[in-house]
Parts: sequence; C-alpha cells; structure tokens
Amino acid sequence: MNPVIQMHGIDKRFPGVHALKSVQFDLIAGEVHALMGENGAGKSTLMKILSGIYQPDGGTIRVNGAEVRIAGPRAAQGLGIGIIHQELALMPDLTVAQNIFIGREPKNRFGVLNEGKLNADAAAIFQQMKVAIDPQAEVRTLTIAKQQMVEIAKALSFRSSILIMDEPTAALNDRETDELFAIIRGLRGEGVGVVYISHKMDEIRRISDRVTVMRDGAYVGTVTAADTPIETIINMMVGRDLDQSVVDIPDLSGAEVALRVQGLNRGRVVRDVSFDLKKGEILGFAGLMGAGRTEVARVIFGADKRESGEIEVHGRAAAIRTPQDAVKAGIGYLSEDRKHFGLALGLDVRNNIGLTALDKFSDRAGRVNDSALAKVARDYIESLAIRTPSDKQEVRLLSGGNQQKVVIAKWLLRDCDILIFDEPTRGIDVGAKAEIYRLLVDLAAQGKAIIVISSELPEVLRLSHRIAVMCEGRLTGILPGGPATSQTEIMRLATQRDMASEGALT
Amino acid sequence: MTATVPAASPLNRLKASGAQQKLLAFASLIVLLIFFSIASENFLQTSNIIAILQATSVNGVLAIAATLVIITGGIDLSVGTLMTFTAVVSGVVLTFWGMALPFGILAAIGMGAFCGLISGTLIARMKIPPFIATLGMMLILKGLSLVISGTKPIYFNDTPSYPELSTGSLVGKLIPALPLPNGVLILFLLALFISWVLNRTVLGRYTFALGSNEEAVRLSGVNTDGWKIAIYALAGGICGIAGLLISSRLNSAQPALGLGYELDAIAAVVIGGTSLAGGRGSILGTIIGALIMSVLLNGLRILSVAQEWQTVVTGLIIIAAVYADMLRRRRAG
Amino acid sequence: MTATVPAASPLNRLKASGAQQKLLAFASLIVLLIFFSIASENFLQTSNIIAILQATSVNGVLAIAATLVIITGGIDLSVGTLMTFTAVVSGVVLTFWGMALPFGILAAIGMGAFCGLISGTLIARMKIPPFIATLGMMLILKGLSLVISGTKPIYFNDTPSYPELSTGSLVGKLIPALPLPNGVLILFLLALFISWVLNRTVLGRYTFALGSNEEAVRLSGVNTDGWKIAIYALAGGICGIAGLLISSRLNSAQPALGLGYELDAIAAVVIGGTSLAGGRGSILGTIIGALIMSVLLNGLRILSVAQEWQTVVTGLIIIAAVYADMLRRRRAG
Amino acid sequence: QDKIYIPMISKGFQHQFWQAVKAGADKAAAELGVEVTFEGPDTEAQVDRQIDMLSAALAKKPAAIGFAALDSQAAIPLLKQAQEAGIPVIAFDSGVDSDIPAATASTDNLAAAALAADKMAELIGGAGKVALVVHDQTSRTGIDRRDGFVNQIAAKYPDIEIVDIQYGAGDQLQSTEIAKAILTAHPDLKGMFGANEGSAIGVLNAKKESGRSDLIVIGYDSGAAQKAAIIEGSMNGAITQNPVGIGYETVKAAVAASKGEAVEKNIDTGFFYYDKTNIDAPEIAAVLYD
Ligand SMILES: Nc1ncnc2c1ncn2[C@@H]1O[C@H](COP(=O)(O)OP(=O)(O)OP(=O)(O)O)[C@@H](O)[C@H]1O
Ligand SMILES: Nc1ncnc2c1ncn2[C@@H]1O[C@H](COP(=O)(O)OP(=O)(O)OP(=O)(O)O)[C@@H](O)[C@H]1O
Ligand SMILES: [Mg+2]
Ligand SMILES: [Mg+2]
Repeated sequence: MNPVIQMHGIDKRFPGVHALKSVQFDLIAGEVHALMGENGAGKSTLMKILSGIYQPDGGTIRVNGAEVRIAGPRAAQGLGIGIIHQELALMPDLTVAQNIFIGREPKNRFGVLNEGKLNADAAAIFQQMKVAIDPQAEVRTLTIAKQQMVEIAKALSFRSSILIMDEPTAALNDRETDELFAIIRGLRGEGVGVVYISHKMDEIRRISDRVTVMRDGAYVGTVTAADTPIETIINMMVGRDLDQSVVDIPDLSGAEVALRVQGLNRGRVVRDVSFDLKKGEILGFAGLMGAGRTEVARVIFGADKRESGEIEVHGRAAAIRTPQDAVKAGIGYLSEDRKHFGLALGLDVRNNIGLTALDKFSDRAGRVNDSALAKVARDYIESLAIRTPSDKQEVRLLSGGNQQKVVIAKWLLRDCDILIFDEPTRGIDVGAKAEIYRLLVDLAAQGKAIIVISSELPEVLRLSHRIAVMCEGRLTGILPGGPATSQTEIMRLATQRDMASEGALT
Repeated sequence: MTATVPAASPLNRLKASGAQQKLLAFASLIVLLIFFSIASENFLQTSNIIAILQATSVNGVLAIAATLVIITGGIDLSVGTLMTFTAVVSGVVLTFWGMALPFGILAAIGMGAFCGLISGTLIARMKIPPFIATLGMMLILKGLSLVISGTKPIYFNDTPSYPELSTGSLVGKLIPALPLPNGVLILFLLALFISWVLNRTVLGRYTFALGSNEEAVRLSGVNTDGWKIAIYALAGGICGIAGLLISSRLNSAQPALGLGYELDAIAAVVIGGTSLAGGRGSILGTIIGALIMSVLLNGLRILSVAQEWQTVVTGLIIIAAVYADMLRRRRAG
Repeated sequence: MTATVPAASPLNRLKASGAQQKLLAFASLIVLLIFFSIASENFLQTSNIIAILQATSVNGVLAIAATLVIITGGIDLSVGTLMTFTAVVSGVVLTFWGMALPFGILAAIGMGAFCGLISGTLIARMKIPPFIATLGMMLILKGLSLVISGTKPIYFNDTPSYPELSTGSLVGKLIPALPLPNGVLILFLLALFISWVLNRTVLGRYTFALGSNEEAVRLSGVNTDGWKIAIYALAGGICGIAGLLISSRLNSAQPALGLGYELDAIAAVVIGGTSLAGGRGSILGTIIGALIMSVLLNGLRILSVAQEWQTVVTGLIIIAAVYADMLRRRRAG
Repeated sequence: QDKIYIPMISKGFQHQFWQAVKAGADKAAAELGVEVTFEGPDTEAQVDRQIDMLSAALAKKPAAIGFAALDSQAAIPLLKQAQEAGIPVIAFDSGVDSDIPAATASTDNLAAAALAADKMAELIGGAGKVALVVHDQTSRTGIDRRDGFVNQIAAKYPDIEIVDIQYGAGDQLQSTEIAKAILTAHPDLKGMFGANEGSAIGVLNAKKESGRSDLIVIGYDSGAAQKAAIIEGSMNGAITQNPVGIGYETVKAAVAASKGEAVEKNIDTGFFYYDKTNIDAPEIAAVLYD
C-alpha cells in the first residue's frame, strides 16, 4: 500500500496567524481519509496547499513518492488532484454544465464550442450521481444545496486519482448525503484516494477508513476509523469530552404565543403555511432540500414579499414588509448563506457583529461608540470562541466555521424575542456545535421563541420541542419533539407529496 | 431524489437564453420610434432612418467593444481615444507613407488590438484596476494622437476610395431601394460576429465566466490572465474598426476627437441591459441601446427641441428606458 | 477550544489601521514633488504651492463627494454638472433674486443635497444602476443649468464679498506668512469632517457596510435604502460646496462648465486607493490622489511641456502611481 | 404655417460667442419673419456630431441652411446632398473647401489675431516675453488665432519672445490654472494673450490671483466680465468680432438664397480692437455682447 500523497512538516503563516505548524498527512490509493479538527484548525489551509492555491512556508509534498512543488490549480490538476472547496467557487451567471466543464469545454480546433456535448456530458454525470439538476439552469437560480451538488459533479468530472472534499455535505440533507456516499464508495472501489473533511461525526464512521485529527494548526494523530470510538476522536479534536445531553422539553402549556403565522403564501415555494410559536419554545423545521423552509423564514422576516397571510407577534398583527420592520418587531433571522446574506466580508469582525445593533452603540448625533462596540465584540469572540487574531480582522480571512459564529454573534447582540436560525451549525465543529446547542437552549429558557431550520435530523431531534415538517412548500405536519418522534416519521412527512395537504396539519 | 433531469420547456429555454428580456428591451425603442413618427412627418423617411443608422455606426461599434470588456467585469474608458488613435494611424500609413488601402485597414485594426493588449496586460498581469489602466490609456492615446498627427487633421486625399469604406453602399448596389451605407453594414456584421463569438466560442465562454467569478475560473486552472488580455485585445481591434469608420466618414483623421465617446458607448451598453458588475450581457442589447440613443437625439433634433432641453430630455429618457426595462424584467421573473 | 485572542502588537495594529498604507501612499506624491523641485526652480515657491492647493480645491471637494458614493459600491457621474447647477442656483438666488449671501450658500448646498437625494432615490428605491441614474442626472443638470441661467454666465456683482468665499484668506489674516485661500481651508476642513463621518459615525459605518455587502446589511434589519439615499444626498450637498467654490473663484456661475470634471474626481478617488468595487477607501487617500493630479499638471505646465505630451505623461503617471501603490500594498500584506 | 425654416448648425452652443451669433440670427429671423433653429456640438473637436446634426437638419427639408464647419472637408458629402436637394448653404464663421456655399459670412481670425499681436507689442514696448492661452489646439479658430498672433510677432517684433503656448479648452477654471503656472514659470513675463473669452478670463483671474498687476493682458471676444475688466483697466484691450452680425448676415443671406436671389459671395463681418478708450463708441458697443 503505497501512499499517493505524503505531506511532511508543512508550515504556513498568514499575517497574525500561524495556520499550520509542521503538519503531516498521507493518503493511500483507494482509501477515504477523514481530516478532522475544530474550526480554524487548519484543515482547509492544508488542502489548499495540496491543491496549489497556497504555497507552504516549509515542508515537503510527495505525490506517488516523488517530491513536487504544486505551483497552481492547473499543476494540481496535472498531478491528478481535484478539490471541492468549502466555499463555493462557482460562476453564478453561467449554466450548470458550463460551470462543470469550465476550462475543459468540448470544442473544435477553432475554439468553437460543442454545447450539445457539454450538456450531455453534464447530464451523464448527474445521472451517475442520481441527482436531478438541469444542466442548462443558471447556477444563480439554484439553492446552495444544489450548487454544492454542482461542485461535486465538477470534481467528479475530472476523474482525479486524488479527490479532496472540504465539507461537501455541509449544505446537504441526509438523503443527498447518502447519494454522495454511494458515489464516494464507487470512487474508492476504482482506487481513488479521497480526503474527506466534515464536522458531522456520524459520517466519519460511515465513510472513512482512516482519520487524521488536527488541533490549533498542529498534527494530533492518525487512527483507523473502524476501531476508534467517536468519543476518542472528539477528545483528540477538542481535548475534552463533550456532554451528550438529549432534548429536555419544558412545559409550555401556560406560555403565551410569541409568533403566530396564518395562511402564509408565496408562489409555489410557500403554500398556506400556518403555525404558532410560544415563548420559550424551540420549533424545529425539517424537510428535504428545497422544501421551502428558508422561504418561509425569509417571508416572515420580510426579506421576500409575502403574497398573503398574517403574522402576529405577541398577539398583535405585525405589518412586516422589510427586514427592518421584522427586527423592529423583535424578529431576527440568521441566514443559511453567510457569504451572501450574512456577512459583509470586507468589514472586520467587530463591525459585522455590530451590524444589527449600531443604533445601540451610537448617540443621537450618530457617533459610534467604538470602544463599547469593541468590548462587546471581544466578549463574543471569547464566549463563542471565535478564532481570530483580533476584532479588527476582516471577516473574509476567517475560517468558514468562525465566520458562521460571527453571524450568530451578530444576532445575539440584537437580542430579539423571536429568533430564526437557518442552518445555524453549518460548517461548525462538534465542540462549537455543542456550545451553540447550549446557547439555543439557554435562550429558550430565557423566554425567547426560537425556530431552528436544519437539514440534519439529529440536530432537529436534539433541539426541538416540536418539529414542523415541510414538503414542497406546504407544512405537512407538526410532530412532538423528544424521543417520541422517530426519524422515519419525519421522513414520511417530508416526502408527503401534494395529495391530502389538508388533514396533515394537525 | 429521482435522476430525471427536468426537460427544459421551450418557454424556459427562451427565458434562460435571455431572448425574452432582449425582445422586451426593444419596447423602449419601438415606443420612441412611434412617438417621433407621429410627432414629425420628416422622421420616418428612408433617408432619415439611414441617417440614424449611420449615426449609430461609430457609437455602436465602440459599444460592442465596451460590451466585451464590461461582461468581464471591467470597464474601458479608452475606447473613444483609441478609435481616434487608430484613425490617425491609418492616416499616417495611407497619407504620410502613401501605402495602399489594405495596409491602412490592417494598421488601424492591428494598432487597436495592440493597444488593447497593453491595457489588458496592465489589468491582468499588473493588477491595475481597469478603470485606472484604461483612464491612463485614454490620456496617453489622446496625447499620442496629437503628437503623431502633428495636431492637425490628416486627410485621405491620396486614397480616393477611403470614404467608401463607411459611406459607400454595397447593399445599395444590389438593392437600389436600400442604400444602406457600408458603415451600417459593418456594424451589423460585426454585431453578428461578436454575438457568435460570445455565445459559441471558448473566448466568449471565458468572457462571461471571468465577469461572473474570476477567482473560481482561476481555481479551475484556466489561464485567466491570458484570456483577459485576449478579450481586451479583441475589444481594441474593434475600436480600430470604429477608427476606420469615423475617419472614412469624415474623410479625415481628427486627432482631437474621441473624448467623451466612452461614456456614450458605456451608456449604450448599460441601456442595453448589460450589467456593469459583469457576467451578463448581450450584443443585441447593446445595439438596441445604441439605437435608442441615436433615435432619441435625431428625433429631438427633427422636432427642433431647444438644445438645452434636448440634453434634459435625453437624461430623463435614459433613466426611464432603463427603469422600464427593470420593471419588465422583474415582472418576467 | 481555547479562547485566547493573540494580543495585537503595535506594528500589527498600525498595519490593521491602514495607517501604514496611507503613509506609503504619499510616496508617489513626494516623488513628484521632489522631481519637479529639481526640474524647475520656480516650482517650490510658497505662491506656487498655494496655487497647487488652490487648483486642488474644486476637484478635491468633488472627489470627496465621489469617495462617499464609491465606497457604497456606486458611482456618481453627475458631480461635475451638479457642481455647475448649484453654482447657477446660487447665482439665481444672489443675482436674479438679489437675496443675501447666506441664502445663496444655503441654496447651493440645499439644492445639491436635493439632487443627490433624487439620484439616491432612483438608485435605492427604483433600483436603477448608479451609472445610469447619475448619467441621466448629469445630462438633466447640464441642460437645466443652461435653462435657468438663460445660457449665460451669471455674475455676482451685487454680492461683492462672494469671491472671498474661495479666494479670500482667513488663515492669511491670522498668519500673514501663510496666505492660504479659503477654498483650500474649506477643502481641508471638509476632508477632516467627512473623514470623521466615515470613521466615527453610523452613517460612515453603513457607507462601508453597503459597499461590502448590501444584502447582508439589509437582512440585518437596517434601512439600507434610507441610508443610501442619505449618502447620495450628503455627496450632493458636498457638490454644492464645490459649486460655491468654483463660482466664487470665477466670480460667476458658468453654466456650460462641469462636463468631464466627474472623471477627474473619480480618478483622484481611485488613485487614492479607494476601490471601485466598494467597501473600502479613505478621504486621506482621495486628497492625496487629487494632489497628485494637480501637482502633476502644475509641474508639467511650469516646465512648458507641450500640451499633447502633458496628456501622455499624465496618463503614464496615473498608471504608475497606482501600480506603485499596489506593489507596496502587496508587500505590506 | 409654412414659414421659411432655416436651421443653423454652429461650432458650439454654450459659449457666449455662439450665443451672440444665435442672438443675431434670431434678430434677423424676427425681422424677416422666418423660423431659425440653432445648435452645435459640445466641443469643437466633435466633427462627427456636427455631421449628424447637419444630417438631421437636412431631413427637415429646410429652405436653406447655415453652417459653421468644424472641419473644412468633412461635411462635403452632406453639403453635396444639400445641393442636390436644392437647399442653399450659407457658411458662417469659417468657410469650407468647396464652392457649394452660396455665401460665407466670417471673420478673418488670422488678421484679427495679428492685430492683437500689434497691440501687445505696442503695450509692452516692443520687447519682452509674452505667452498665449488658447482655447483649442486643433480647431480652426484656435489655430488661426494662435498662428495669426505668433506669425505677426515673428515677422515684425524680433525682440518679443513667445515663451509658452498652452491650451485650456476655453474652460475658465482650467485656463486660470494654466495661466498661473505660466506666470510662475516666467516671473518676468510681460504680457499674455487669451484667445477666446474663457481663456481671456482665465488669464485675468491668474493675473489677479498671482498679484501681477503689471501684466499686460489682451483678450478676445467680449462678455460681461471681459468688458468690465477693460473698463476697470485690468485687461488692456481685446479683439472683438461681430458675432451678432455674423448671425444676422447669415440668416439674411440664407433667406435671400432660398428665394433664389443673388447673394454676395463673401460677407466680411469685420473685427475690432477695443479698450478703455473706445469701448463706448457706438460702432464698438454695437458688436459687443454680455
Ligand atoms: N488568507 C488568510 N489570511 C489570514 N488568515 C487566514 C487565511 N486563511 C486562513 N486563515 C486562518 O488560518 C486558520 C486556519 O484556517 P482554515 O480555513 O484552514 O481552518 P479550517 O480547519 O478549515 O476551519 P473550518 O472548519 O472552520 O473550515 C484560521 O485561523 C484562519 O482564520
Ligand atoms: N434564488 C432562487 N431562485 C430560484 N429558486 C429558488 C431560489 N431560492 C430558492 N428557490 C426555490 O425555492 C424552493 C424552496 O427553497 P428553500 O431554499 O426555501 O428550501 P429549504 O427547505 O430551505 O431547503 P434548503 O435545504 O435547500 O435550504 C426550492 O424549490 C428552491 O429551488
Ligand atoms: Mg475549512
Ligand atoms: Mg434552506
């Protein structure tokens, strides 16, 4: 078993950050090698070095035994290394097929494109992946999950012998994840070496052969997946055990209704959605990709126009037409797409956190009290363990998970009565995830009303006091939380298609 | 999750191709045409329509060049003075050096492409923002035009066929009822060709890709710098064609002309629905944008609207046309 | 998961604050100053330095307005003609209506803010791209200036103190050795004030945030449209100040002037390191950018460089200055 | 309804000079009962814009056309078109290289600028350094006024040195900065010639701002500011053409030509030098404008 990749003593510094400290990593043909670590541990950085995007400050890389210098993406491709980036790297104005084959378009000698072959090839890849995506759709019209599928299709189309997947399932739900795993197993059978990065612990068991753990930019160790308990791996990652508590459903019979949604409609993506949310309650939203959960949240929040339906906040009708109205009414919404809707990437951490609540940090003349803002920002950096050299660091330089924490901090600072969290733990490591769960439970205990939209069923089950399930824009049912509800029952509602849309609402 | 790929319905495909949007963009143009036809009997004469088309030819060609650059997410402020510079170069070759017409044509287009190549290199390799690189080019070329022409217009009196390039009429020879000047013919042929390049060739694909997400294209292993330079060079070559058109129309290379033409060209592009953010746009839209501008100016002149009010009305209509287009697009999805 | 935040070293803090980069941006300016001082003994006289500063005042003020808009990710092509329009409005109030000086000042600034408000509304509420909205405004204001002035300059002969606004010297009264014209004083005070607004107030914070990711700001519950309109209105008011400066310097409102000034203003902004993509920029950089441009022109004129070559050299130096700045920034990390 | 319609395509529109031409044209239009429109491009470089204007004017089937060519050759094809359509053309301000125009109403800018040079020589005492601020490097009027002045100095005043010629696009602010830079570079400069109204005002501003009250300034054209400066003495004198007369005579000739009457081929509308002493004289006051 010859390793196809051997990385040794890899070192990398960014201004203010020592991202990699003499890290080692190796990959054998035909294995799935999971790379684990907390947010900001350096996983993406290590893989960016392997795919030629960054140059290491020190260390050696061997491919098939020969020492190489990987000068750029093209060189990496030449060595048979393909990568799916953590942050989507797609061209939104181009079609799906055009994205997949960018740089490798079928063309004749004069550079004239063969668009038919392009689309057919893309369709063939989706066929193989068992995914329904129109190769001719513009990427900008796809949801993040589908865009993630396009990235995967693109990486597959390279037929690389080494495939790096940096959190490919962050935006996928269980079923899509299953499909992806089937694909990965197929690749492994063909002798492809796969590097797999994920924060979803259960996946490690299911797909990986070996696990390498990193902490704080340093190599911790490599173990075989089959005979290492998850707890051990978590311990290697965070240096301690995590509490694995289950949901504890409070008695909310006497609690007043904080948010009442009645007959909400928007085109075909939100159809006649009604539900109540009580103070102190955590309402989970489950459903398949494109079920319309995000749309419901955006319509409630005023980010998209509502066609009909009423929203009541604390028993009073709320005329919400813009996010500003929603925030005034005490509703906060943490978007699933942090890059586009959550963060001003060019601004620093401090000002991103302050974005929702600048009015609280300014006097009547409009002067910003920067020292107060800085203090609050540093408090959140500390309490949420955001890895950043300072509160003045530009957010775009943070690792994905740490960016997500900044978005969370932003909404915590606003202190809304009703909080909608759309995929709050996307890209967040186990340790931080546990912290965020505790945070949500605390917030609910303080009397806040909370909606959690999540594509991870364990997460929904871990958090929700009640679980709303959506399918094709309709609310197909609301189930009680806790051990009483099984995953199968959720899946049944999540796939309950158009017939009998009444009756399902209990 | 089933594996069927939803078959694109014809309507969807039409939407996707943007054809619908482009058809709608005609509306503002049609409204203007109808209005002026009713307002003045002199407007809808063959000779005036041809005059409008001819007035569009130079701005239209420049706007095509600007479209390419704008789709990549860049901007080219040098199109106007590059046009002038190539006109002067053609004058130098034909009049000062007394060479034959084909050399003048080659020199103008070649010099245009060369200057575009320089702009492209400044932008792609030296990472100078397009605005600054082409602003610098604009000034440099403005100065050089004056220098090499000796601050005087160069006349093409030794090349009697020169004006034919733009004002002769090949079409008119075939169909005497339609004396379409060659300049207009060239504009249309060029528009068709560049449309084809944008939609059917690798160069076109990368033009859109660069404007959509340059970093993603680079990460895909594409030589983004090289392609970007090629696009700027192509745009420069097109400015060379504009230089030939204007100098043959004026039978002289006017070295001081050209400043301000870049704004008209960019305006035509944006009115035509191409986004300054890059990634989307079409040549058809640009041609419509350029036509809207010339129809408007011609119509106002024919109605003898006072010149100061012409300016005001042009400003209002540019805003209104783009707004109408936005509303329609928003309604269309 | 440890929560230690690495303490920022003073050097890092300097880097983070961007002060270093700003200091370095001076370099091109210093190089130019040294070069011209050696090349001509007449360059480095107090009177000439003051002349350069005075030549910067109008473009500097316009560039400050343009900086605000550009940081939001927009562009304002109407700054030049808005300046002219406000100058004409001041002329109408003071000369045609015979009102007292303060009313003229209020009218110019108020009208500037009002026009900015309209541009801002077109952009924020009607979603018209800034390029088109302000191009339209540019044309409308150009026309209206001619209309309300009757296409004639308006002189301020009834307001003898009017020229003092820009050419008088408050500083000179206090420090006779330093006869700094009020126009320059106003430029510097304005720069300080707007710098303060950008860095210390909510408006400034949102200016940067809008340019960085408008949608994220909107989804944070911020009234983005309202703030954007406010920023355009502020920029318009600043153009009103430029209108006062230029008309008091020329002791007349020249209705035909102003076209082309927008490019100079935008060039100063970009030379000063503000990105046209929005989200980053500084007033100090803009002032340096504007100074680079006036020093360059003044120096070349003093050296009697032929006009056509002045243009060429200006183009080259704009590119070189920005390139040098880029290199330095890249090295600084 | 069918008033005789005469479009005038000028070299400019916004400058006071062209507004004065327009005023003369309007005056003649009122007297003769015809309809006149007046337009011109933004700058004198925009030859093709002017051609488009001419072509729109022809579409209106006018009785005659007044045309001030920016380039003496570029418009010839359109003028031929006018000739074929039987539309008489009257050239004004400067001529075209063709005999199509039925008449040309213009000023001899070369001679006028030469007169300015003579006056300059006289005022600075026949020796010393002078400089020019001209409005345009490439337009006919710019070239003629520059060359008229320069050639006259070269021919007649060997002791006068022209140290600098720069161009300010007729923009008052830009011309001011240019003139100031020239004054800085040449502290011993004796006189400056501003070749149109904007340039002259620029020179005047520079003189004031630099505190060079001894500088001899000769301007061109009129306008309220220039007139005031001459009365007050900060400007020594200026050349004026007769723009009102140009406009008036052009329309008059156009009307005559449209009726098939004979018109004089060359209408010289004349030019004058004016200063403090003669500014109120009737023949001068008649050709000045505000
Ligand atoms: N270009 C950069 N400039 C400065 N710092 C950077 C840059 N890229 C990464 N970093 C820092 O390097 C560290 C490692 O980041 P990396 O993205 O590799 O983490 P990760 O393990 O992938 O985390 P996550 O699970 O959150 O994606 C982080 O502290 C991050 O802030
Ligand atoms: N920007 C968009 N353009 C076009 N269609 C969209 C867009 N965003 C969402 N949709 C469509 O709207 C429907 C609902 O999507 P939504 O994002 O609300 O689903 P979701 O349940 O939140 O699922 P996900 O897990 O993908 O976030 C889907 O059919 C999706 O394809
Ligand atoms: Mg990562
Ligand atoms: Mg969602």
